[in-house]
Amino acid sequence: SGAADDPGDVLTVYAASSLTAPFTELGGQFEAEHPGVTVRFSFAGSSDLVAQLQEGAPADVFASADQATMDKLTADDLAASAPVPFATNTLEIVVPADNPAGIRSLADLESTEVRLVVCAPEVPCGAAAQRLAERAGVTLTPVSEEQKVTDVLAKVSSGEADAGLVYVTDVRAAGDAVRGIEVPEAGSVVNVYPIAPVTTAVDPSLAQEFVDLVVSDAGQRVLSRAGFGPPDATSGDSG
Amino acid sequence: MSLELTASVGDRGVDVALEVADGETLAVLGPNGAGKSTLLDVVAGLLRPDRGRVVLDGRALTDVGDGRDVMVPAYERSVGLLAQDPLLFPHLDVRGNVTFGPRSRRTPRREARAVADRWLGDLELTDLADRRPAQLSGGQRQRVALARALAADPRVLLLDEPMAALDVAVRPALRQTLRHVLADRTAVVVTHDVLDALLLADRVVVVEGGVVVERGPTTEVLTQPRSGFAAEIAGLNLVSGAWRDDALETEEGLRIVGEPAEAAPAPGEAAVAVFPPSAVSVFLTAPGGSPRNAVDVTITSVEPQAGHLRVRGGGLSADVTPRSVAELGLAPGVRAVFVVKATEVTVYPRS
Amino acid sequence: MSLELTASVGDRGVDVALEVADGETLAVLGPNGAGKSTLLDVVAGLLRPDRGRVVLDGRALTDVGDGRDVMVPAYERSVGLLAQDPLLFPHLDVRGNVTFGPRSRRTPRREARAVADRWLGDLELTDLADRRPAQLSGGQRQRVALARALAADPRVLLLDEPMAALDVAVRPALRQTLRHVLADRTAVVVTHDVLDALLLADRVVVVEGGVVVERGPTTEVLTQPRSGFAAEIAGLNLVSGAWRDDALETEEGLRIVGEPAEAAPAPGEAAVAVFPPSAVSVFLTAPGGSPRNAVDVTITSVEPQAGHLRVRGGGLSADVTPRSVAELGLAPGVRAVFVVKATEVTVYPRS
Amino acid sequence: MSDPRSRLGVPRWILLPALLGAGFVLLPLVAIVARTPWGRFGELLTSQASQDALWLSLRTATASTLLCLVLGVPMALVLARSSYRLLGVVRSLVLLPLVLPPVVGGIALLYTFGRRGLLGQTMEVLGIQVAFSTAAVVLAQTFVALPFLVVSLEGALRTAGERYEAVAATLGARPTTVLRRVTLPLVLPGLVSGTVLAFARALGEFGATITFAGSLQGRTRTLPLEIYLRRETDAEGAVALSLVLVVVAVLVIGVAGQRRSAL
Amino acid sequence: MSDPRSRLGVPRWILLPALLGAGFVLLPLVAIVARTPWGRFGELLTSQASQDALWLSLRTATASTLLCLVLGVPMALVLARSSYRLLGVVRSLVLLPLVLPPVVGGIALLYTFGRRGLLGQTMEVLGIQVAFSTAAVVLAQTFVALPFLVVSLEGALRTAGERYEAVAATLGARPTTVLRRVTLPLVLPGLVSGTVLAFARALGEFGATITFAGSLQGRTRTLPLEIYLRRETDAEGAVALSLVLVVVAVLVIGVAGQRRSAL
Ligand SMILES: Nc1ncnc2c1ncn2[C@@H]1O[C@H](COP(=O)(O)OP(=O)(O)OP(=O)(O)O)[C@@H](O)[C@H]1O
Ligand SMILES: Nc1ncnc2c1ncn2[C@@H]1O[C@H](COP(=O)(O)OP(=O)(O)OP(=O)(O)O)[C@@H](O)[C@H]1O
Ligand SMILES: [Mg+2]
Ligand SMILES: [Mg+2]
Repeated sequence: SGAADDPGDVLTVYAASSLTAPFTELGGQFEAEHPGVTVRFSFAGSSDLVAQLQEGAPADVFASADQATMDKLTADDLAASAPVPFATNTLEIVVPADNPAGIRSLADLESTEVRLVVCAPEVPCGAAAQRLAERAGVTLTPVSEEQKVTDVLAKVSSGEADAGLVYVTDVRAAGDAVRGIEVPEAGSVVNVYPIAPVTTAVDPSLAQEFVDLVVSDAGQRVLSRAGFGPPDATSGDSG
Repeated sequence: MSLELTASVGDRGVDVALEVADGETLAVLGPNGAGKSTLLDVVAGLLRPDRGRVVLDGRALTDVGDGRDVMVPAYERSVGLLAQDPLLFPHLDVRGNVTFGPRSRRTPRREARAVADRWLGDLELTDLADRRPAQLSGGQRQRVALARALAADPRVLLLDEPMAALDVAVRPALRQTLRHVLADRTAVVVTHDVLDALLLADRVVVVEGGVVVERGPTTEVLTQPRSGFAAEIAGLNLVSGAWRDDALETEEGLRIVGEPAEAAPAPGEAAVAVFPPSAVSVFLTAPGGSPRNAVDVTITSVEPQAGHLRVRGGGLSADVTPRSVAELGLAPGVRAVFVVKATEVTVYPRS
Repeated sequence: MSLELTASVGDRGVDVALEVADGETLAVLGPNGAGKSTLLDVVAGLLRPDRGRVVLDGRALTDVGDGRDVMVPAYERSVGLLAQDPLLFPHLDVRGNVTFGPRSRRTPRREARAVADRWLGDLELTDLADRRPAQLSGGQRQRVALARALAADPRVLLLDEPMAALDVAVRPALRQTLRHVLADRTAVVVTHDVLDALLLADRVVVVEGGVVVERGPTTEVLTQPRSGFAAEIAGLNLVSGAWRDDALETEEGLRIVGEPAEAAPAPGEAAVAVFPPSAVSVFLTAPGGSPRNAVDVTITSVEPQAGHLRVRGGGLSADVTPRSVAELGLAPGVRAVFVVKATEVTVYPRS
Repeated sequence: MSDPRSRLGVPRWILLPALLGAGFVLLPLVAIVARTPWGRFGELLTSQASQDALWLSLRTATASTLLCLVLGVPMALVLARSSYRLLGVVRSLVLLPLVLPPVVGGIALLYTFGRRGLLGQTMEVLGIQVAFSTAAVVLAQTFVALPFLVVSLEGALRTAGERYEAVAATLGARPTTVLRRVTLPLVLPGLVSGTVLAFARALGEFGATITFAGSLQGRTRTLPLEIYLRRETDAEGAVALSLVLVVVAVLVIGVAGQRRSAL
Repeated sequence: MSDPRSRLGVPRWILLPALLGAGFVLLPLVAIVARTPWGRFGELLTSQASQDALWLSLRTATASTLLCLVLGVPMALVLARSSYRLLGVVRSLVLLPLVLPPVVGGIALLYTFGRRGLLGQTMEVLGIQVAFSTAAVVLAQTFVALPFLVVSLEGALRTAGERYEAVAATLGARPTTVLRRVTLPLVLPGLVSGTVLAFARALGEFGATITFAGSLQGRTRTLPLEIYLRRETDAEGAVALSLVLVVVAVLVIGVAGQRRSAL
């Protein structure tokens, strides 16, 4: 690969899959602002992406869904400059559109009658859910600890589970099949998304320009429409 | 078990009809590709004819064509088939192959094994009982297939060239075994060998080009063949009588000296003496000398055959050269002596 | 191509040695399970003996045991094998099967097809050329297998019971074809039929229980068999000479009248007259009558055989009953006349 | 004495691609082994989570292999031995789970056996609840593994042909006896292959399981699920754990291979 | 005229499990079809992303199926026709990718062909970079699909036996000719089965691809990856898209089935 692609014209962005919608839109904007440049995305789980970068994947920019994964990149000296937080995400209760179990608050999730699914503590959304439960002083007994937010959503939207804990952005993306229920305590558990250009970038300045776009007001507007919070909404212990 | 068959199989050019009476053995003769195996497949239920019926003791096993559609499955027919290709089960040893039939009919294991061992003994296969089919010679394989078919003890037995791969030394013994097996069983035996037909079958049909061209009692077909194929392989002299004092004695008191084919018949037992017309010499007066059989006859016909003339008289035939016929002045009405050496005559018991 | 074989295969109880001279045809006779097919498998390179050598024209094709380890692969031997089981390629039609050999030897497609079509014609298979093996009768299948083996045109030809499944009507024609094919080719033919041995082979070996029990020129083995098996199937009278004026004339001027087996030999062509001892009548003086052959002999021996006595004289044998011997006073030294009907004598050309 | 039948062997050039293929498959395995933190292997293996997952995997893969045999052998027989026109279509449809991404397969199972699925309501009335249970794992594994058994067994059945079955019928053997004593023994190599494939596929199954059955330690979290989860926090550990799966597979396939070559 | 050979058929009771099995496989498909938003199907199908993915999937799955044939047929032959003791072990090892969770398979490939991999350095020197290219997709698919071809073909080869090969040799056919004109035609049903399995497995491959090749539109993002990605934002659309995969598979398997029953 390489030469034949005329690499000067291609910007490759590795981004967490929860960023699919807003980043695709931003990519379009970026192409519009940089005629002749094509933005290509590789969306996957953050840890998949970092593993690929470590094995030499040809990326220009990396956007992670959590700080810990980004740390692996910096630890390998693959980040061209210090990662910048560009968005935050908070948890919400998600229920099927008809809310058969009549869930209204976190406390309702404690009932063993309620089939609750959450992310496993090993993955960022699961860790967040655990902290949220601790903060709110509720004990969760999920019937399943999923690996990905999408798996939680699938169970809820199919009506298989009565409730789940996922990010606001995921509820937003899932559409009409599910309903989100805001959790007052969520503000204390915030997930931060960092972004950084990669050292192997073919055109470091172009990579930096994309990072700039994401943190710019225009970028923030797109992210906010997808449900992401601003990067400075950091509070509590998420750092 | 009486068996009735009519079948036409279009793409094989076969269109036959035949019946076998209860307990009777029918021999089917015919050239390669005549439709002999096809016929057996129809009876066994392995082949659905385009049109045809197979009726066993009044029950229709196959009845298809013209809207009828009866096809009793092969395993419910109790019709055993020894096919031309032995097709021994490769994953079972010889004993396993022979036990297969009895076991399939829910015979208890021990009993099935006893049955199998008896047949293995009868066919001299006991030493091979633990071999796999791949470890057998061609002739051994055929004998195992025969044992397998017999051990299943079907009500009707179909044998397709049961002795094709066997060496001439074991044939007489095997023929003997088959005679016992077929004695009172309804059976159809396909064969290329007149001797098999003669010894095993009550009646013969000759199939050529997919149709039955000749049928009748064995002795009749073999002595007076009308179809081309039968004529080619048969045309024997057969004299029936009883075995008395080391010779065959006919009802008319004629004595024919010959060699018993296998065990000599018991005194008084019905037997048949067989010798080819070519073995018969014709004299005008009894010649003396070594030949032991001399029959006075009046010649009834002299017919040309391939390469020689067939002279008939007294129910017997003699093949002689045209020159002899001329020299001796043989013609219908002439009195002559038919002379046959005892060593040319084979005597078979007729059960 | 001269062929030399010694092989011992332990688990089949086979331990044989034989050789075939250049252009010679060797017949192998023997009972079922004797080791005949095993022997061919060793020559063809399909079976590795425990110890043994196969030498073709001085080149060792197989040489194993005692540390030697030569095993030229089957496809490099140019040794063709017609096995007992036809094993036609089920995915090819008849023509495809027959073309297989020539195509494998890189014969151009058109030429290979011509070769195949010639063999199909010779074996009367042309009508079946487009059939799949599953659509053939047993005899047809065997003929196709033979055509396939012949079309490959190997330097050495091994035939394992080439006529076992064939009907009696096609055998003479096929034997004729094989005679041409084998005429000047090194070949080994396994057979259960003495006639095949007589007509096709120059020499015979008899195998019993895995070892060669008898070997020699065909006529010798068939006229004076020493082994049990050969005696059982052979013991024929053979008279060699030339075909003149519709009879066989020996060097001593003896004339034997008989019926040519297939096409009559050309005038002056070498031929052999064959008739069984049972067909020979013994008289003290010539009897007249229809029999055309009367040979004056001095009796040299009288030996008991199963059920009768064999009287020898003038190089011929006659089987007669003990009573005849007694009545005629037959004993060594006695002058007698051996009489044989012309229709009992078959004359074969000897190439 | 060893089999004296000389091996015809295969064309010699064929060893080149065969070795290339073997290398292609084996090198990555070597690479994994080389990077495995052997020091931590014991600890990994004995952790409660791993043991739960391994045990669950073995149980469910065995159960679903059995289920595959019960359902798949009949399916292969019908496909190979019947001659209705419609079968061609059925064949194609039955094989679809082969290409369906496992996650979509899981969704399809949810749509069918889930609470709001096609059969879900009926099943709920009957008091059967599949979702989030070990039974759901077995169903998911069976769904993805079944076509493997069916396809490879059908191929073997067609190769073996029907001649011996006809002989057995003339010996009086009823179809069930023929099946048990002739057909299946004759295609044993193909049956073993198919079973190995199905077991392997079930053992490695991930997507359909997590989608349909969820992931709860000791109940629905099989070894592949455990491996994926561990990967989030401990990539090396996950790879090491997957070696356990490999060892289990070696044992199973090795034993099956022994049985097969013993024939 | 239709084949007059009467069908022996299968025991009748076998239809019950066969139908159960068919139902078990077909119902979920029906459930998916029932829930597909058909109104959006056209739009989904014609979107640039879907078309890129479909086209890439077809190309890579075809390429890897060919690669599987080139490497797998020789491997199956060697395994089925040689009799060295060591082969048992090799057989087990070669089949390991069957059970390796695909993501781990992807990691193994990275460890081998990646920059820091076993061969990576050598290849980098040679200027070849496999990972994250379309070639990587093909490698990943081949890695997971190869054992399917090998196992099912080996089963068929063992069932078919070697008798016809011996006959061909006595007719003067060299091993290569025997292979081409006898062995392969005889095991054609098994070869077709194996190829269908391999193609299907390659077409549905996800885990190893995303790990080893990444997910770049038009380059490494195959249809399963596209489906997976779409699921993040549009679950229904993802399911609908997977039906496209199913249709492709029906076509491929249907055509293969035709060929096979034509034999
Ligand atoms: N499956 C088939 N499809 C079409 N034709 C066939 C099929 N099997 C046999 N035939 C043909 O039908 C005819 C009768 O075959 P059949 O096997 O009954 O002959 P046969 O009398 O048994 O001959 P043989 O003595 O050679 O065994 C032959 O011409 C043969 O070519
Ligand atoms: N693969 C084998 N393994 C062990 N023994 C075998 C094997 N094949 C044949 N035999 C045995 O070896 C002996 C010789 O077999 P072979 O096939 O050579 O006999 P044959 O002379 O050809 O007999 P036939 O006339 O019956 O064909 C037989 O006793 C047979 O049982
Ligand atoms: Mg026949
Ligand atoms: Mg033999």
